[in-house]
Amino acid sequence: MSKIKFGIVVFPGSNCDHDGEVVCNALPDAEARLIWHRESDLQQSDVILLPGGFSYGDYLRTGAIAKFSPAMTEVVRFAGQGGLVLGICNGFQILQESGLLEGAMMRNINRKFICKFVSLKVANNNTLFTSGYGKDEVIRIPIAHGDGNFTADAETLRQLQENNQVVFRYCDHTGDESSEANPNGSLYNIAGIINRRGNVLGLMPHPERACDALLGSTDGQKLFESLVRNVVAERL
Amino acid sequence: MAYRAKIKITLRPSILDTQGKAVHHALESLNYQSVAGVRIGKYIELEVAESDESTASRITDEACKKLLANPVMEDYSFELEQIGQAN
Amino acid sequence: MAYRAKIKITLRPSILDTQGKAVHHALESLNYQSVAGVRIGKYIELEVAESDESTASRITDEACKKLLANPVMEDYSFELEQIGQAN
Amino acid sequence: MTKSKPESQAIEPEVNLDLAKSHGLLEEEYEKVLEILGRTPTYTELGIFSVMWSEHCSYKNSIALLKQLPRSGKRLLADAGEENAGLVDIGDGLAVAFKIESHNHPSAVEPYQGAATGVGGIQRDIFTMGARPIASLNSLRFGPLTLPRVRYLLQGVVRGIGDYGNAFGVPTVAGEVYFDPCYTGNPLVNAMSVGLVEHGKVARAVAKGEGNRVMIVGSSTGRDGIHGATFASEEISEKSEAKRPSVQVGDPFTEKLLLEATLEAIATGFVVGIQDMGAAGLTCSCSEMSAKGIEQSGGGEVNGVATGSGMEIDLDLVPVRENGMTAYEIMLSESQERMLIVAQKGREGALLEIFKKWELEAVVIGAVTTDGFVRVRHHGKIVAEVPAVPLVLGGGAPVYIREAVEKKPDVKFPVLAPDDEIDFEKEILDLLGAPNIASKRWVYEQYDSMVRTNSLTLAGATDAALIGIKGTAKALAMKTDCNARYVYLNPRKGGMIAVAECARNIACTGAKPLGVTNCLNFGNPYKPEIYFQFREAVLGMGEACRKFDTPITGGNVSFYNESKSGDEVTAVYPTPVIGMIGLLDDAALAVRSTFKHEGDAILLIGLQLETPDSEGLTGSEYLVRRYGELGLDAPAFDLDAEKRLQDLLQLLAAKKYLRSAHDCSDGGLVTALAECSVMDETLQL
Repeated sequence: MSKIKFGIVVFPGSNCDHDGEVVCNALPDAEARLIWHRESDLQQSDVILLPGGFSYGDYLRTGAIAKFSPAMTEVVRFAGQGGLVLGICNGFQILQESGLLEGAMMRNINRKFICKFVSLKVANNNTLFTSGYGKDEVIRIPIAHGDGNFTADAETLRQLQENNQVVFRYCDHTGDESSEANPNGSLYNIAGIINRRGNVLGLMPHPERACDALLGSTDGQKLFESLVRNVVAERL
Repeated sequence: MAYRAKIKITLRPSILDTQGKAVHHALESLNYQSVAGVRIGKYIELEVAESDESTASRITDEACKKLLANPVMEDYSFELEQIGQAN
Repeated sequence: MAYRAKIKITLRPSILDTQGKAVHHALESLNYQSVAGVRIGKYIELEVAESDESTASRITDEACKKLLANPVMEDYSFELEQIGQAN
Repeated sequence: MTKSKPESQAIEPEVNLDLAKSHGLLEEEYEKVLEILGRTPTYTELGIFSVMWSEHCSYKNSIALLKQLPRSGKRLLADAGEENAGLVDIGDGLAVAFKIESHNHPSAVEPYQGAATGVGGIQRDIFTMGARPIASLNSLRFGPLTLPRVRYLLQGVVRGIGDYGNAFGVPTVAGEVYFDPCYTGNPLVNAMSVGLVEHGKVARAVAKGEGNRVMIVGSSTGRDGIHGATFASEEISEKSEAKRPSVQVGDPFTEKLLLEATLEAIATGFVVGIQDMGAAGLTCSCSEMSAKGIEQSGGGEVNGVATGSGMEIDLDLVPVRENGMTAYEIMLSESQERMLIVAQKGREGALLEIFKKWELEAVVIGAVTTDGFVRVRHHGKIVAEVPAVPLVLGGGAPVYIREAVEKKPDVKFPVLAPDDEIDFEKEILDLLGAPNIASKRWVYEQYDSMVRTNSLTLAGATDAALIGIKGTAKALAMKTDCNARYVYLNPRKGGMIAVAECARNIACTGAKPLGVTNCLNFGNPYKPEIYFQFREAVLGMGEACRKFDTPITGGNVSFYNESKSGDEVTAVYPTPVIGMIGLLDDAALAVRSTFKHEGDAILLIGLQLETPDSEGLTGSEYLVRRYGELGLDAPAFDLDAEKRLQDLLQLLAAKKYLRSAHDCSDGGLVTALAECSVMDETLQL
């Protein structure tokens, strides 16, 4: 059984591509390859990962320029055919700018960059990305962003809730989704959402930074493990 | 012949302008009490080397739709001004 | 009576506009070759609850000097527009 | 010497002693220029000499003393000063490049861009050697937080450091922030970077091999950063363009591309030499790389000019961002994110391709020669033809030993209130809330401290930042430190303590201190009492570095840090900031700072010096905060005892006897105990 292939798209200005590659290669039956944004061949990847960073320096708007790269045109087609796409931090912003996910990210409410561990509630563990977690499980994952303030119009928000597309919410260590636990002002403490079809997930926290006890948490590991397990299951 | 497009990109009124609120607060602390509201957006100047105005206008409009403004939360407007040669 | 101040804050011509450079490059890759230059600044709207224009103008000018524009790197300009009641 | 004299460009001012003085050159220095050239310099040549012989590039008032610092050691690959950043061998075929530099004056003018370009500049110093930056640190000093201007500076500097480091993709893992009235008009912004390189892949800053191509890569060149004082162009250029900017603007996005392209280019093996463009831009890299080539060629001499290498460049080929730039402006521009590369003749095409892939400018602008000159053409005419060696530090640049006279600071030790009159609980809480003592989380949470997933400090606070080295069991410990009050009270002892405290923090994690870089922030060296502070601090640092066997691998000197109120000029406290790295052979044995288990014994280890208790308070934060006095001297200190203490710490850590270890410094024992109790990432306060 050949390994599950993660295709990590590298934009000029991405800087968490390396971290994602290390985590994916460490998974028993998975391997990672880097795809330069100018290429339009996704190298038969099973899962596409859009990494964190500052694509195009986040100039104009985070992710605004990256969406025009040849690789992104392919990723949109790949997602349209049901391919699995995971967008982390800047990757999530690029998915929103490309129309693959709803809403947009505004400047954090305190108008400062924030890098710290936060607690997240797994609001929907019934997805290909989160099946390894318990329902409403509270996990510790770090965030590192300046524009993570999720916003969308009322109608979109209503649909996201109704279709159970909200996958991760900021909460405190007891699981309470209080406003104090909301680091950036996101509506309804939204930290990560999935598209209606269930094959494109975006989240602002960095699971790839929580896969090693020496770094402070291993709660991010289950996200990658869920993906591999579900892709293997689908192949059988 | 060339045109300068003066583009204003503003947050849709329904969207909470946290930056604007913070600046408003700062102005109040400098006791400019008569400032009743602040909204902050982007001002972008494009130099478009086109001879006729309609082409320049089309290009500017497309640039705003495709890249410069985020349709989810921003509105845009622009004026065109004739300038000599675009350098 | 109140006024809306429409303020444009732009980088001085001699200061490197890194954002403008990146957006210009992006527009070229969308083959808008006739776009010869891009400069990006801020557009700020102030609602000033003052009855006469000269006071509104003075307040706007002071706000720009003290807070809105960075004198080391930016220039500012503004127009005033009469509006009903400032909300 | 070629027959045709380099022509001045039509509109340039007439070069004479007055113009030389307005460029910061002394009369005897201008005489030396005339002697070196054998004629009056052109305007561009005057500009070149003025920046190369400026304090910043030549270290003319400090190099004589710096030479006395221990600069070699068995673990050092490159001797200090020879390369931009010193290299320390850490085994596994790896070496560490690290350096600290100051950007104080630009940050006082424009805090955001000043700090951002400081971070950008120090990263280039690291990757110009072929090393990939893996961590950033900084050391900041401001006036009291009660002043609005200070809050504006602090906010701008912190945002500048964060935005640049975060976008560039290097974790900012440690630093210090101090507030003291002496820094009110002149903040200190020191930025440090640490990088890793494989032994075989080190790049050198040298121009050699006649005919090899000289290339300028990275951003295009503009008028930014040309210092007002040495720039008299308003009179000469009719255009009424906006006043020349002295603000350099940083572009972390371009710097990230430049990093990846540079490492890729060096890996091809076609890069003969490479140097980043920092202060004095193109002028500095051309002359220093040429002088290095001449020195290595062991070449001869023609008419008193050392030969063996050199450079000929054509400014018409330099990609410029503004039209009508003069030769003077292009040679002195300090536009950011640019490097100078010497490529093997015939191989430049491959290198140009790499930079094109990363969407960066890359243009051949000249070639290496052997006549010992830096020759510059513009609009077809030679505008500068200067022997390289006399321009550079260690070559012909002037060296001065200034007069040093001690001037005891006018300080006193206050009468202490008797214990029974003190409400200890209130005093302790007040001390823990003091800006110099309180947690700086509100600063460092604006920095991405985790990118590259090597930051081991996130699993629990440590006295020095710990960065794991993937593919090995090792971790690097790193810290910046300096208590400027101690140096002000007693420069020699203060210099020693600055190094000792840095080493102690590293030893607390169980790591072994390896090497030191320093950023010496002082007042005006032409004042004898300031030069006394400088000399004594350097001697103290040297003594401590020899004791701890931590050689100095290079660093930076920043003079003229003073603030003017009315006509009264006060210098900042002498602030020799130390940046140190250490090695932990087994990262799993790292010792953290905070208490772990109830019931564990708490030990206070160190030499109990027989000074009366109250003297232990001298120079302390408590004395300054509670009584507004500094005391009479730096605290008692014994270098031997300090070395034994640190060796003990490393031994205990290796034997796993330590649950935690924390340095007792600012705020004394009570602060250390409080920190050990609360300072832990997992405690969501």
